[in-house]
Amino acid sequence: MSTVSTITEPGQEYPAPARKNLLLDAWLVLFLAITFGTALAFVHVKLSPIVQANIRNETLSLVPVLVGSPEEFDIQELSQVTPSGESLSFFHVTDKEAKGLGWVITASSIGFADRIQLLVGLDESASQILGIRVVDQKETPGLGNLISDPEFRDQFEGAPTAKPLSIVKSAPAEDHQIRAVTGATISSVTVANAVNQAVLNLKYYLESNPS
Amino acid sequence: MDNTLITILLAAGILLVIAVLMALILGWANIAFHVPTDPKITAVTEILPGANCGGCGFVGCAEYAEAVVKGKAPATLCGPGGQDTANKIAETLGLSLGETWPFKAVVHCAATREQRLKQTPYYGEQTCAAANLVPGIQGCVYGCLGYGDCQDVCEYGAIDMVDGLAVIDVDKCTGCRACEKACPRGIITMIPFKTEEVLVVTCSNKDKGVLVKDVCTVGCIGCSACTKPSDGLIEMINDLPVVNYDKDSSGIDLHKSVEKCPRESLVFIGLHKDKKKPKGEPERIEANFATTIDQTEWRG
Amino acid sequence: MDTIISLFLIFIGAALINNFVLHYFVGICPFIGVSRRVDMAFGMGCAVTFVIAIAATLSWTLTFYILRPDAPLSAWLWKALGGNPGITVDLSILSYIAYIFVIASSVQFVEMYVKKFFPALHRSFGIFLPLITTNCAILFACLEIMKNLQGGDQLWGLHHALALSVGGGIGFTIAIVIMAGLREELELCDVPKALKGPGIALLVAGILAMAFMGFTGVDRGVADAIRTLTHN
Amino acid sequence: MASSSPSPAERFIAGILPENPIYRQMLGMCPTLAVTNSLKPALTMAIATTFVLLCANISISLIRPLLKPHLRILVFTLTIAAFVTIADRLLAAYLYEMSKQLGPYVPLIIVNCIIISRCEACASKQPLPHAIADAIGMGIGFTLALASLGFVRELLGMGSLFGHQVLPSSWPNWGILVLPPGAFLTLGALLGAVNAWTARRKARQLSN
Repeated sequence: MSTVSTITEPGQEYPAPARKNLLLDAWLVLFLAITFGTALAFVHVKLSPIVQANIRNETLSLVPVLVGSPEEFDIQELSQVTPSGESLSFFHVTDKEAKGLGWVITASSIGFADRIQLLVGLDESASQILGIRVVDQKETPGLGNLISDPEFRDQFEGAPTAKPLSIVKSAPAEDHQIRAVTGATISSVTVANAVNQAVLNLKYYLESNPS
Repeated sequence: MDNTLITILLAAGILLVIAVLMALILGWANIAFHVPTDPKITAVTEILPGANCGGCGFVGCAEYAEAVVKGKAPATLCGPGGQDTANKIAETLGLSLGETWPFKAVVHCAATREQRLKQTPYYGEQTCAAANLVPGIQGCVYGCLGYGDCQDVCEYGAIDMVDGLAVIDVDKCTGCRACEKACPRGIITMIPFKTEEVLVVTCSNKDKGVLVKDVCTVGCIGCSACTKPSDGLIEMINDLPVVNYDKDSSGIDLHKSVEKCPRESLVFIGLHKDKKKPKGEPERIEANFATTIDQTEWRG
Repeated sequence: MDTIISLFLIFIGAALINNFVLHYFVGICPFIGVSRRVDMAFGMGCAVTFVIAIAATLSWTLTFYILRPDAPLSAWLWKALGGNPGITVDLSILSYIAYIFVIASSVQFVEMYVKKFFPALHRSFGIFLPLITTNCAILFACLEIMKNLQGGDQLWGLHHALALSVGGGIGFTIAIVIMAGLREELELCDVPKALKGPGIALLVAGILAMAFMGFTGVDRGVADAIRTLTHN
Repeated sequence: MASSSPSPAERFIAGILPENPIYRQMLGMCPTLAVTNSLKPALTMAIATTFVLLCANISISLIRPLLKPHLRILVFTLTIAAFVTIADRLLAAYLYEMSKQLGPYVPLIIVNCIIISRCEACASKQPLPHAIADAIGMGIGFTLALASLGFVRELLGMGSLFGHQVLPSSWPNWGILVLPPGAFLTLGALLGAVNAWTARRKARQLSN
């Protein structure tokens, strides 16, 4: 390579940049920082209540559905620390006379692709599952994501909790058996395990708070 | 105090603190870590958008700026900046760079299909890139294959295939280098057209004369007869004459070298601005030789 | 042990299974733009990995102490200014601006530092640094870290943030180097004129993404194996 | 780009097809690939981007006399980041489902090269009407590109449009198109189609 370039000669000295007042130089950036900070704080104050309500409603709107859609109900939000140290939040649904209608618990487990999040509805004594809903999942479209379909999820309705649920690949013979989604055994097993864990968590809560 | 007011104060305050911190650190670093750089590169970098999108094929605006200043890239590659940026760069560098020469492509082979010997019939894919992989397709392993890969990539219609040989019309050639990259045998290079006519070696065969005569009727036999009248402008490297385009050729009559050549391996290629003018004494373009921008290893 | 397994899962997840480029589509611009030569692609990958780790560290610190809901520093300031103690302070609305500030300045700082003290290193991969400011992969890593500091069961520690960012950077490097290798070969192919350049690159990337889908589930398998081994 | 100084109308037209940000300039590829597996998120994303582009172009055009060359990119990103945050919160407040689905890709608008390159190439040099026309033109071009991708991927991948089944149920859904690789494949194929179409049109113009 014969480079005959007279533009950058190695020995040539270029002056260092002059020492300027940096903050004065960047006044526009600083001014914008203040302006945007103020503007965003306004947006936050105005919109964050709506956003918070959206997040809560997402779960709360599903809660009554999972305990058999009663016409009148109250929802109590409770929390409990499990033996494994997790802090759980769950919902106790009661009618107007404070008579218990059932429980709704959040459950989650790592599925095939990412974490699967569920809501599990149980009856008052935690002896029967009333229904489940998949809140969030990123399983493979066309296979794993069928766990959200009514076909799979309706199998859980009415299942007893005396024995842990198990997944089978053919038509289920017993109450506690759930038929897997074809081609998505791992996703199905994850859902069943998460439900089982939720049942255990609720039972533990009921034992430690006998009232 | 009111909660809203405090939120605003906190938000604005924290952003301000971050901004001030960053400005101070960067300002200090700018002076403490100062490395002397060519002000021209800095100037061009400042003209460029600084989006560092990579669209020009260089990694970031600064590298592109360096390439432009060093003459390794045209000033027109910046997509986001568009024509305005290109004009500004040209303006900035035009003032400081002085004159440059147009670089044009030349083919270092002069053998038409009939003049290349020992050919075998080839029915494969009709591209040079494919044909080049077939051993024994023709006797000369250095010369033009004639399937026109260079013609295909030329967007300016400057290349014609004449009797199985690529011929470049220097008037149409813009020096974009597409053909240089396309040729699998690397026999197209860019040379600076400092004069109206430029001496070009039209053979790339590095073998000894006996072997060359076996495979080609016009190729260079490495007799070095051309070097003597050239006053050191032509040197023999690997049995091929190499023209040093960096040297000032004024005062050297290169036509004598062409006359001495027993084959047809040295020719003048000219910018045919005035086609009626008889070939002979080429007119010189006056230019400042000190600012030559040299880009590749010239093979002459 | 559990911490190590969870770090491992985050790392493998970011590097292979949910590869930043081929699954989340972040950093596509350099992936298509700077993938013509393997050496350049590798330099770019190294630079991204380096910057992503720095940006992750800074943004984790910023988020954990100031920007997340109920962050210690902002909660203290809130109290000091006499705010209502019943309200959770949440400055996460500032996070996008703050991250972009941090990324832009740290990239510039690192570039100046490397240029001054490691000129050889700067020549080989420093030139890629300014290109990174607008690389979505960095901001994406910051956003993932922020997502895991918003509350919930377990807040991410700095080690989790680093596992994610270094994994993501390595995943980016793997993807862009493979892509560059493929494109070097593509140069010799007779591509239909309309698909030349980015068109064929995107199709190749599609096939590459399909191949990377094969990694799904690898993390679980390996984690299970580690668990079984350590139990025995 | 037209030579001297195009009028607002010319800038508007240029953004839609001749200088389409996706098919011509290959800018802003992340959202193009990531959120186009169906039409609805694709259009939401396009509208959010257009909103940010418009706001950023207006602000930059207004403060353009104050810009300093070495700090201008920082000012651009700062402005864009602020508007993106606002767009993000608006989505979360009024279109919560969409905001959840788009996830991190809304904040990633900040580093979308389209916006920064429009701020640089147009807004920082042109008066307000030009900047607005440019932003809307580019926004429509971006929307068209995203919509075309979303259309192909949702129609062939799920047999539906906007979530409504349109193809007969016997259509074997091309699941791969909804998955990440499908994004690359579809964009590559569409890009080839657009190039082929332009080449043919150019050839016809030349022959006339």
